[in-house]
Amino acid sequence: MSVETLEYTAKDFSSDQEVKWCPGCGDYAILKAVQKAMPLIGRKREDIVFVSGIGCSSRFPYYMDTYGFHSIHGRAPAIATGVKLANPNLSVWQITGDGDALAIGGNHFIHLIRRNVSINVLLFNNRIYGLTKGQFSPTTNLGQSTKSSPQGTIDNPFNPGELVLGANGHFFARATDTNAKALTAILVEAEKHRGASIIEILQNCVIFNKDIFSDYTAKDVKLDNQVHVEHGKPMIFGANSDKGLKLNGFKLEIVTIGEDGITEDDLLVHDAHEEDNTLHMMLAKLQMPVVTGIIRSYGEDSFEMRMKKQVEEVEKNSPFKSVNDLLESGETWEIK
Amino acid sequence: MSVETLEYTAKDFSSDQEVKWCPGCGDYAILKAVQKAMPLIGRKREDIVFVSGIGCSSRFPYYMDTYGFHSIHGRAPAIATGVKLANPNLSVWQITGDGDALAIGGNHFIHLIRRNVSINVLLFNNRIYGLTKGQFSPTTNLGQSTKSSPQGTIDNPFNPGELVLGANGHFFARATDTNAKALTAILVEAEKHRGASIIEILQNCVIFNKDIFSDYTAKDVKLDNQVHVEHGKPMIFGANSDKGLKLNGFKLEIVTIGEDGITEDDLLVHDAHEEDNTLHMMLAKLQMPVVTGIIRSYGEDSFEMRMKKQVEEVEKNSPFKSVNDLLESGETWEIK
Amino acid sequence: MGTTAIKEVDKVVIKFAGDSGDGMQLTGTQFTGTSALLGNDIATFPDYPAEIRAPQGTVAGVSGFQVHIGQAHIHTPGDSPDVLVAMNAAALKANLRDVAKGKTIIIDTDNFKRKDWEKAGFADDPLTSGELREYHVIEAPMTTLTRTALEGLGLDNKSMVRSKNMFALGMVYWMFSRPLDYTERFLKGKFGKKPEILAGNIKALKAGFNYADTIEAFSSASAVLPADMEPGLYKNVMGNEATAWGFLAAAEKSGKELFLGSYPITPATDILQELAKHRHFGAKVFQAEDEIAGITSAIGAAFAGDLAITTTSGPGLALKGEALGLAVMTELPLVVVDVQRGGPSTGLPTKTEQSDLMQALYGRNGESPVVVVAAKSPADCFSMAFRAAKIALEHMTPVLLLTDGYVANGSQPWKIQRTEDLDDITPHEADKSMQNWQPYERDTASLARYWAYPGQSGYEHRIGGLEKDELTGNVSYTPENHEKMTYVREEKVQRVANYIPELEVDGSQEGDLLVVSWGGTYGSTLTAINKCTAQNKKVGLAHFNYIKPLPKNTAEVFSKFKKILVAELNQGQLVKYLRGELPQFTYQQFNKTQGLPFRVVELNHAINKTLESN
Amino acid sequence: MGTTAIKEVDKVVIKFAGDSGDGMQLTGTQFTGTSALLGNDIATFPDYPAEIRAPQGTVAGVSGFQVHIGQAHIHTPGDSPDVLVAMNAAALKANLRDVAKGKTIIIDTDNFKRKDWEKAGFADDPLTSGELREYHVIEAPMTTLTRTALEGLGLDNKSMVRSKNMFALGMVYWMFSRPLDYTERFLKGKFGKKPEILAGNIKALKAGFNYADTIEAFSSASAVLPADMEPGLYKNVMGNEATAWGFLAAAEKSGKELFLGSYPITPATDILQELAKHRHFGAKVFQAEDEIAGITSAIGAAFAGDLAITTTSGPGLALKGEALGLAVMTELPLVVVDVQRGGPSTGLPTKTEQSDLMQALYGRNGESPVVVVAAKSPADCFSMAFRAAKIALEHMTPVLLLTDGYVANGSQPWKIQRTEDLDDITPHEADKSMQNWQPYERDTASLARYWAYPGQSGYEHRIGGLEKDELTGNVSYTPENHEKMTYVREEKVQRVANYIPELEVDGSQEGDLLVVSWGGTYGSTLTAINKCTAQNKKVGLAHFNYIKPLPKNTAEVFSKFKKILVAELNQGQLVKYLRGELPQFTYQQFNKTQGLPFRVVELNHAINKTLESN
Ligand SMILES: Cc1ncc(C[n+]2csc(CCOP(=O)(O)OP(=O)(O)O)c2C)c(N)n1
Ligand SMILES: Cc1ncc(C[n+]2csc(CCOP(=O)(O)OP(=O)(O)O)c2C)c(N)n1
Ligand code: SF4
Ligand code: SF4
Ligand SMILES: [Mg+2]
Ligand SMILES: [Mg+2]
Repeated sequence: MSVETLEYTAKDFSSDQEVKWCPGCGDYAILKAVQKAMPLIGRKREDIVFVSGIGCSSRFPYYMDTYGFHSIHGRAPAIATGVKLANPNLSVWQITGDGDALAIGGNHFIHLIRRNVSINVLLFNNRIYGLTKGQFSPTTNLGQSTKSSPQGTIDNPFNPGELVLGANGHFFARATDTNAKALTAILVEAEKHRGASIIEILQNCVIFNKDIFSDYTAKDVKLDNQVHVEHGKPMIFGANSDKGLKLNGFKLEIVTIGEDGITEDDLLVHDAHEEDNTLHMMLAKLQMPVVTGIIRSYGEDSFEMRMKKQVEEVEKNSPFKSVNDLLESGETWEIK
Repeated sequence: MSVETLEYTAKDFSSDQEVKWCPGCGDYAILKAVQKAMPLIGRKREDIVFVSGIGCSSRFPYYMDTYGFHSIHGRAPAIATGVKLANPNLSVWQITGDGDALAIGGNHFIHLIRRNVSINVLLFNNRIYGLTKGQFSPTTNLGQSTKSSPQGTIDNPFNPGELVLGANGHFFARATDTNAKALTAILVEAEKHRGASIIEILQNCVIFNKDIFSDYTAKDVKLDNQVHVEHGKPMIFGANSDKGLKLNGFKLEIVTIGEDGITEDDLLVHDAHEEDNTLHMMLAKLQMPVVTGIIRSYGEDSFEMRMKKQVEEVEKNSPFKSVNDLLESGETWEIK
Repeated sequence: MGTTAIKEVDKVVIKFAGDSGDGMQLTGTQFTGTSALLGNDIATFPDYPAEIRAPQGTVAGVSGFQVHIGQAHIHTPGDSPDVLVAMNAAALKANLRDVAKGKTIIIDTDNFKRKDWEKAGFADDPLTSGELREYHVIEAPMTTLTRTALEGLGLDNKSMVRSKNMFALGMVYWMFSRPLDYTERFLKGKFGKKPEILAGNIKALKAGFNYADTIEAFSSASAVLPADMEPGLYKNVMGNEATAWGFLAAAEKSGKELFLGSYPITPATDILQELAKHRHFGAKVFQAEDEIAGITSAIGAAFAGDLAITTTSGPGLALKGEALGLAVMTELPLVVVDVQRGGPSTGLPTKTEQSDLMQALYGRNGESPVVVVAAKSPADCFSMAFRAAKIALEHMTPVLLLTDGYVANGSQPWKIQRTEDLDDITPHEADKSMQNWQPYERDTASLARYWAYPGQSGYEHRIGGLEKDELTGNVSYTPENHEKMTYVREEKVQRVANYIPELEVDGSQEGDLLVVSWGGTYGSTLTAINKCTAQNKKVGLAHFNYIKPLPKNTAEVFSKFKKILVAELNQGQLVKYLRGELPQFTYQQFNKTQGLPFRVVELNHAINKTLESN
Repeated sequence: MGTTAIKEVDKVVIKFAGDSGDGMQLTGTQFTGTSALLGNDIATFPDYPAEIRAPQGTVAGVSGFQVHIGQAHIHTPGDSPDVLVAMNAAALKANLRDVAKGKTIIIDTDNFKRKDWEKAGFADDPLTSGELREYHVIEAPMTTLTRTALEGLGLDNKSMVRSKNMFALGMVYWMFSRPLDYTERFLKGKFGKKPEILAGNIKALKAGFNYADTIEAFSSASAVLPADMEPGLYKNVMGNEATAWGFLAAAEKSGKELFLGSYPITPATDILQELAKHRHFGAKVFQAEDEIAGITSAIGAAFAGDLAITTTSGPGLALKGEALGLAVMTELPLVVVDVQRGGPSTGLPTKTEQSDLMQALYGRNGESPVVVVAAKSPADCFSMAFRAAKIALEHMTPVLLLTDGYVANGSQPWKIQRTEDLDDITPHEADKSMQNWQPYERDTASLARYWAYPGQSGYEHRIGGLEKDELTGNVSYTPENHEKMTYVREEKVQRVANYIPELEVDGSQEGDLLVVSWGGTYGSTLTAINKCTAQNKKVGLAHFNYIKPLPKNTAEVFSKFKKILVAELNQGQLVKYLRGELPQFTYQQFNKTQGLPFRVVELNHAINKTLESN
């Protein structure tokens, strides 16, 4: 089974394990998109590692014919960090759910982002705990009734994008399970980015939170209710490509080209690479339309690069070439 | 010792325990400021609870003659949440350090903020682990050499303000240990705010991170390097009160009144109450000058208010008036 | 194929098995409810895959529900089914080895096509291969029959096929002479707003009943007469539900508000979900961001005067260890529920096991004693939750209540205990009459400190996780104080023994062998011991609800038997604890770690072997 | 006041005590270093407050450093000082009760003013009250003398006063005929860039030396001759430092890169800090956001092929429980170091205790066996860290290494072990010669699975926390597989017994009493046993470095003695474990839980009592 060429196809990344999600679950499409992205990232299969926590989404590694680790709830960012630091040559992917990443795993999530370790994080946001059968998560809509909130939730949700950027995130993208093509393209970019790349994927849990994103993803509304941004391109959207985003003081305004004298030139041009994240925050925050695509991608040395550099530097300058040198250093005395 | 009047003085809040911080530690001034604020918040002493984690700063509750809980490392937000939900009538204060709140306690910290439980969080940010003697923390400056980073840290720090706002925080203020008066005033406002109020206090650890904030707090530079914002007031600062902040596209610009035709009218007027946090993010992010004062204070129902409402509503509508009613509900049968 | 295998019986075990989507849990609970109303004693055990929807038609995707009904007292869901309902080939494959020769198997032949039995892992068609020769097999094309019955109701194919579980239920109702009205009532409640679905379900139910009445496969229907139960008002309860209610009752009796801090985890989530329904009792249910916040929020609530609870399962308990130590140090009342599942690590999340006992006793840094108790049956969860809360509030100590997936998801008829019949609970609070109250002042008998909490004027004080002065509760590092406090914390827990029931022995009160068990295995061990008694063997059963401290008369009970056999669903945890606490006795052990409960035959086999050994 | 109490001795215990800011740790380590270079055997124990700077002049703020030097072999820092240096009244108050009558006390009278002794908690001036009548007291106004000596160097008052610890050290150097050059070298290194401070310190040191030479309080200087040590190159090591070096050596010997995932916590932080200095060995030191990330990052690194370590203390270990279970299930090599401190909860962070043993053995959900080993002295930390890494890598199992605050902060001369003299370490890796490698395929002798990790082509596989199939490692919920895997995980750990040294007995090899101890108490128990031997008592010592599994000859050793006494710094944890594992023996126990090490006299007293009892 050892494919010694890099001419992989998506099928080369499909493991022998039966996929066990509910029929209709959005996870299937994401799995497909990932398997499609793999041949495009130019990495050998043995150099790819998928690490996950616990949840429906976290079963993902079993289905990828790469190295994989289905770990414990919430801890995948730390495990993935260990994997990456142990061997910076690996391409490391973290799979996580909204509960796994933002409830129990929230701390590791923000620290992975802060440290900027080169790990691609796929956050399957279905706004519910799937595996444990339907309790609310930190992204569940305010007031929604679930198994554990029969009278409706009373806590404000996180917006993952805002949290990522607030934690000093350098790469944030948003995708949907219904647009596999866009997702695949984002994944390839995420892998290229040095540092932590977070991709929020709006994912349909057909059993416990069916169609929660249909306002964005349903065929008839998706063009009007999604803005797909691309670096260097104006922010145009709409079924007729006649809507756009424009800056108005501290806020983004939705305008129509052709109305009130608005032309394409009035629209914001996306700058994903800008160090300052003000625009990215505005885009991440927008509720209707929702913004998809790579919202922020600011490059800088990653954590593992800095660590490697430091190790090399110290190695060069240290008087100790072996452990014996260290052990015999300092004040010693001989007994004859 | 039971003072049955609300005419407290700061001294009434001083416990019989000896204060054990290092001579010169910024914590002393903060303790004073808090003891001064207490008589101003109009709460009875027995209704005030201080909850802390572990760290130099977290010894704080021992020194307050109120109810107090010196708990375990990082968990104070959750403990404080339990206290507040058990008895929403209490005035609950959390004391925490940059390690306690942002390293081990990061998850509880952001969830407290997201849920918006009415707790006043005093984050003593000395950018170091004091109690364990000088390791770097998640706010330590990049590249700084510490006990555990002899060759300098390699991870980007959190900016607590950005994190708070990214976690959907409704109240964020910044203060310094050298300006007790401003701090006291902020504390009084924090207590009035419904929901979680986070106050970052730049605190000098004279032993392990001495003068790390002196660029902001030293007598000769503080007026030029700090902008103290107040809701409804223009953002003016400087030793001669001639500098100000102005919006320029996505960024804040520092301008001088009188230069380039700039007048006070060109300056931004602070709006802490605005629901959209774009301005607050910009202010929180600013590095030089640093912004102090109440940066954001947006009011909404707090978590415990919503919980109380829900409990009352369900109580009113439920067929069960006692546990017996519940036990005997549903399908039952009698055996004679 | 033999002739009808079911005659008049006083007990019967039925297992409904099918695909995860086939509605077997519902079918099982309906049969249970109907039988309960008829006055049978009952025990049930659901058994489903860890996946939400495991792949259709595979053994991994089989969902089952076993119910044991009887005229005599029932203590377990039964070792093996007298009747197996297999809705597809995988369900047959998964359960066949549990069915004894000569028993009845009802099969939906529509799901036994080649692709079905291949997917299920049969080498050959089981209906023709002769594999089932020694069983009483009833073949019915249930899917087709259901579809036919429902034609004309305007239902789509999917809805029609979905009703086949009601057809199967109807057949089984006929076999055991059960009326249909309980289920009809249930269906009306559930599908009241969807009249076609309702009509379809009822029609399928009746069609199944009539089909069984018609075909010749059954020579007769059997009746299981009502059990001889204590008079009173009954309802059927699941363990987790009973746990939740026990806490609600404890809150009412103690006059405290209930606070639950919890994070969902299988198989404990139901307790959280049940309590979330009962905000009308002022129950403050807080779904935390993780298990640590679950317990620490509860500790905060306990500090502020609530009856504080946290619920979880094994991996979650591991996360709570550090905070539990804080509750030990601060001596606050707190109940921690661990619904055990198969371990280690994520292990077997939907399977049962008793392997968290050592963790419960010792899973924290330092000398950190807590009270440890366990529930022995679904209904007992009510009593033990109530008792755990009572001990916590009266002795100012954390209490760990162990249940397991087996009792948590199992159900049982329960004689409803009205709150006025429960013991009183008197929280150990400071009161105004105390002179110069000190935070760590203690009751001389129980060694409990006196609880005072925010809102009470004159009691302002500070506590925390550092070692406390024995009286003031201020931080103290002095060697003598630490040694004394270490002793006091342990002794306080040990003295709870003065307030709990003594150990009772089932079966022989003295003699050759004492079987020792604890927690959720009671039904199995009791049934096994009853068999021994019937065979005049001198075997007794000491079943532990209270583990730390041990009941006061434990050594006395142990000393009355020649041998002691400790039976547990782990590799020997209670037995290790007993060896440590009561080293004067010699213990033998019987262990099982398969994610499954004991079968009675296994126990009897082990008992006999122990009796014979020397 | 008596006459000079110190005569020629072959051992002496000196305690330096003063305010936290008085530099007593430095003084103590200087005396230690100088004596080590002279060839004495040594043991040290620092003892400081939990606060960074506790309030000046109070007993809570006293910082102490005890050093035991000898010509004979030294195993403990000594029960009680022969010489106490008390830099202020609080230091006297805190230590007086440990000093036997007739011993020497050196006092800085400048800090014995009324406000000083009042603050320290004396009712009366100790210098005049007669309290010190039976001691040999040497009074010196050290602060004043230092200030006078340094006049003219241009130092401010604060810097002058700060040098008084060098004055005290100089006095003690004179008393024990020590040369000054070691300390002079040290000072030059430390203050090279601050010439005035350097000059001041050296001047103070010499002034103290000369002062002692001059005054009449000492009748003579004493010499402690070099100990009779094995030939070789020595250095003085602290336990935590030695632990770090042991891992560096193991990484080099195994050809693996070292990964440390850790979160600071007293008293374990030094290991992290020491390793952070050694990035030149490619040591990847990762200061995580908490203990859970510490261990899970290490698990990730182990999965990816590194020698992975995580270090912590009790409360941190409690947090690591869940993840440790994952390492058990995934059978990855991992070393967890727990530097024990006083518990429960935050407890006594700077004090020593052995109360995490049960947590180490059982602090996780499910049946979750790991190897548990412990270090017996500061220098032994090197060997046991190395051994722990070797077992982890060769047996594919997590290993828990227990040390404690006492050995971690204590120091001892160590005969440097060059890496070529250490055992080889051969990680249990899959190799190309294996046909059809399977993730859970095992070595038949050790039962270790074969490690394969990312980057290796053809070994792609997936592991996780759910129960694994015994061969493929795929998820498996089948009952038989679970039972088998439960057995295999335990058996694999038990078989480590085939690869570790047998238990050795100190003192009598058979006889009346076997003292059993483990971990950091070895120095004390050995000294106590040596005393017994000297008195011709038939007492042996079985000291455990390896706890799970127990050495193979444990039962054989135990059976050679009439009585067994288990001595531990807890309430009886090893004894409970032994009762569970080897129930055929009767154990007595001696326990201490004061945050302090055993004193030898306490042990001898307990031994004698046990010998006399029946
Ligand atoms: C320590 C621990 N706590 C709780 C659980 C139970 N649990 C498993 S998955 C899950 C949440 C799943 O939600 P999410 O991460 O959103 O994933 P999804 O199933 O929706 O893909 C929970 C609470 C667990 N396995 N381990
Ligand atoms: C579970 C646990 N881990 C680690 C520690 C050790 N510890 C105590 S305080 C602290 C960090 C203190 O830093 P910070 O929160 O910034 O407080 P400061 O002392 O600077 O005020 C650490 C790591 C602990 N007590 N408990
Ligand atoms: S429960 Fe929801 S998220 Fe989980 S597999 Fe089913 S559809 Fe997908
Ligand atoms: S170590 Fe730093 S933060 Fe801690 S008490 Fe001393 S000065 Fe303050
Ligand atoms: Mg989810
Ligand atoms: Mg700090």
